[in-house]
Amino acid sequence: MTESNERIGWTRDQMASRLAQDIPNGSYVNLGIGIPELVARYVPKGRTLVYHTENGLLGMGPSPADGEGDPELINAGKRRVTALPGAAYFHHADSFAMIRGGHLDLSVLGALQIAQNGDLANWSTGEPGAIPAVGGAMDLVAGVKNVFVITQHTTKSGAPKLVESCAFPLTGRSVVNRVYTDLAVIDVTSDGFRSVDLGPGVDLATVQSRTGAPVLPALETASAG
Amino acid sequence: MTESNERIGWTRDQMASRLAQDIPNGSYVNLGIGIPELVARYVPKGRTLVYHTENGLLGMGPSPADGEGDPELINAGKRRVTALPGAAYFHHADSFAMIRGGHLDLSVLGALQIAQNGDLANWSTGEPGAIPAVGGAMDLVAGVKNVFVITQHTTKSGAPKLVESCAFPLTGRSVVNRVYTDLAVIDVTSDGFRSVDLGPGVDLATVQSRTGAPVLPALETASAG
Amino acid sequence: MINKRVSTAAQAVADVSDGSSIMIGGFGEAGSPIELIHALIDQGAKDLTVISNNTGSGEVGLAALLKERRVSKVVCSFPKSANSTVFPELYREGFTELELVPQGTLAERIRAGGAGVHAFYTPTAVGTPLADGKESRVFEGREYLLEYGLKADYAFIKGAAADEHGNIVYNKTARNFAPPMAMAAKVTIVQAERVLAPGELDPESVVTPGIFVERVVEVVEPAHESELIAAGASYP
Amino acid sequence: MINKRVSTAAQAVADVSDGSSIMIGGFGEAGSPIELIHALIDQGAKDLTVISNNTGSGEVGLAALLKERRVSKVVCSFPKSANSTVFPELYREGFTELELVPQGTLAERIRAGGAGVHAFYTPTAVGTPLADGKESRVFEGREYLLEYGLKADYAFIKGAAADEHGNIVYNKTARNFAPPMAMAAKVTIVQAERVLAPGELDPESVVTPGIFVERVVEVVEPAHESELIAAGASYP
Repeated sequence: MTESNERIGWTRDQMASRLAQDIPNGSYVNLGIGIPELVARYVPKGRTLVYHTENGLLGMGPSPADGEGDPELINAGKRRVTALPGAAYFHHADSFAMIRGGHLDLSVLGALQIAQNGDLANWSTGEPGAIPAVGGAMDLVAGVKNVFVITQHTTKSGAPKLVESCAFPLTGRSVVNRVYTDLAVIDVTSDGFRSVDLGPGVDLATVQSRTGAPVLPALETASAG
Repeated sequence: MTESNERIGWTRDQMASRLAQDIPNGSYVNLGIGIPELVARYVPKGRTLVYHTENGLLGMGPSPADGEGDPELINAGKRRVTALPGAAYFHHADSFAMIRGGHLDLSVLGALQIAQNGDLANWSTGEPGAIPAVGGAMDLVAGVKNVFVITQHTTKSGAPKLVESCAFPLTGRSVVNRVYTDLAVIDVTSDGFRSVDLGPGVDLATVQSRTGAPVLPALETASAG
Repeated sequence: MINKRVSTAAQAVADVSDGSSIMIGGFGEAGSPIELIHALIDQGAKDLTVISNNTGSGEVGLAALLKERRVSKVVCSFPKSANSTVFPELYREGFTELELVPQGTLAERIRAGGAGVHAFYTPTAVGTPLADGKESRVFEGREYLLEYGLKADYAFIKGAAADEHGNIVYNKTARNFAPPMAMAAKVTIVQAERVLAPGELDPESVVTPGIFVERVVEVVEPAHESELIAAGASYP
Repeated sequence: MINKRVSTAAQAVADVSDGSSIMIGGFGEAGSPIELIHALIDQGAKDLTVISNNTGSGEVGLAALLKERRVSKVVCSFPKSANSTVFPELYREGFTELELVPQGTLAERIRAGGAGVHAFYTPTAVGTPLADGKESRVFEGREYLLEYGLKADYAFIKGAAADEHGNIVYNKTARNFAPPMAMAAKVTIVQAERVLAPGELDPESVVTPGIFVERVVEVVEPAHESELIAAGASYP
């Protein structure tokens, strides 16, 4: 059995759970399609988050049972959802006023690449002939107070997704605050990537070897008192 | 009895009535404070206008009886009004989107001066020490499709209000389409003022003598057929 | 008496001419005015510019209009769908041009067009390929793009209920682009499940005031894209 | 659990510091949050910038705050009232500065501030003294002024009902500036006649979504300016 076959780090659900620990009670949160959606399952007991979906709903609840729900009550991924008590519907100009105006506390997104200065590429591989489609990603990263990326640390072929500078077309410049991968939680700082937390069985050297830019070690946490 | 003591022209109510004849059925109309408000009384039978008040109501109805009504259902003049069936309330940004975006058919305003190129001065005499206050007048003249002014032809001291160029601070540049005075109805054209209609007992020479710029005679109306 | 009701979707769209620009409400299937779009397919206008968040699914509604080769340009934020190859094929062929606009910028440009705001500065898309060729400017140390208001000849939107004055309320997330689009079009056409007499809608709850609406047509049980597709439908 | 309710108007305004900017809703007396303003008078903050359409009537509410010499600047479209000499005197004396803004430009600047739109081009006020010193630009043959988004530290607004999430509905023309102001302030404080549990407001009819609101205080029978004035009241 070689090292590369050993299971280290977090599963997708564990990544989502790790991220969920970092969201303060009462936050207004927009979860992107895919892994980001898993985050809602792992919010610690006692915390209430309010979910925004950019197609026009605050107070979004979970998806209804199959075949239930209203085809006109959907999320940004076009799946049926529900509305919780305290919800409100609004139109797209108002919805993106919330986003652009900095009213949301957190946007959680997937990524193709994240650069050490916080640049994000998550909408296009730039391949010729591909149909370009951007949706609300550029608005979210430009407007929301905190942008967390949740993604596998490398591509399926093992190429780093955390890089010196993005090769793919940007979604936004210097917009990512923190990255949650299967291997680590990494802050984007003015000094570049800095480890915040490592997954089970993961050491900094492993993270560094799979990252395309320097990863600084975690700062020692000041102890209380 | 001298000529100047003879009553010629229209009363304020007749001016309002004359203006009301020119508003097509179904128009969305904003009536300013003062003489413009009288217009609503004289809309010909069979025509329905929808009144907009810029503080946030379409479908405004007449004032309620004294002591009736809601202190929070008021018009732009801060008087209590009513809402008719088919009314809608909205906020100020939406209300002025209607105005600025050209959705209203007609704005009827009072004036201090109107220049022959359509410049309007109606918000300030520019006196030193006066408290400047503009309200929505500049938005209305900049945005509404047609701007009608209703005003006495001259000031109380007999000075012309229709002039070559306004001495008072402007509300808007080249914005007035038509002026209804006690003496005449006058279009603002690319050639300057042009008479459209004369009040009872009024001839063009009288109008001209009380106007600070040339007034062209009415165009002959093309006869049908 | 104000009455903006027209009897049929066909009548409502009868005057659309070749080369018109049309804003079409909807985010995915929510709020898609399918019956108006199908009436437009029947009506025949071509060389259209469509402003809409998506490009439709399957071969009904907006995708069907595209498939009929009636749209020469789309202004859109997300012209992909898991279950439609209609737009991708027209795009690759070069038949239908694409102006890709971030979703929030699209909504704001439409609102600006309706609100008499000629242009505005937004932080969205700075530093991305969608900023190429756009004017930018730094205010207080941050860069913004200058984006222009968008208007159109028509808007096709879907309401839950409307009254004869054109006041509209919507169903849940079907609201999406409809209110700003109603503001930005010369002629706004609404299909509503119920058309009511004036006074039947609460004036506090009206979302789109009637001033923004020119025509209202009752479509009692509107089709849902997903159900049509599940049933294997295509139009015409 | 989200609960933005605070018990008293005094608590709601307790942290306002000297030099703060405050947007105050209301057009005339409709929508004027009198109880919040009176709580602010009691609280003592001074050197305030107030953004509001008017400057109040009589010697209650906003006029009373001005009379207490607590406002160094007003941003306003119509600072006159038939029955108040408070602002005119402070203005002539040079104590309170005035930034006069056309009403629609004021509303749009506030919305822009809340919507992350840094600046926009509007046709309003071109060629007038209120264009003096402003950047202008011609697009397609028409001139526009560049106007900037407005933000504030606080917004004080009045709702008919709110829920604990901060969702608000309004009473008739009391709505006026409140929704855009709620968007543009760091801390939006609402006085509402009823504060409800989440779910008691219809999500289709919410006018201001709770995300724009930080604090909600119940003021069951709010005073009306005209009634206070008719009764000869002044504050404090």
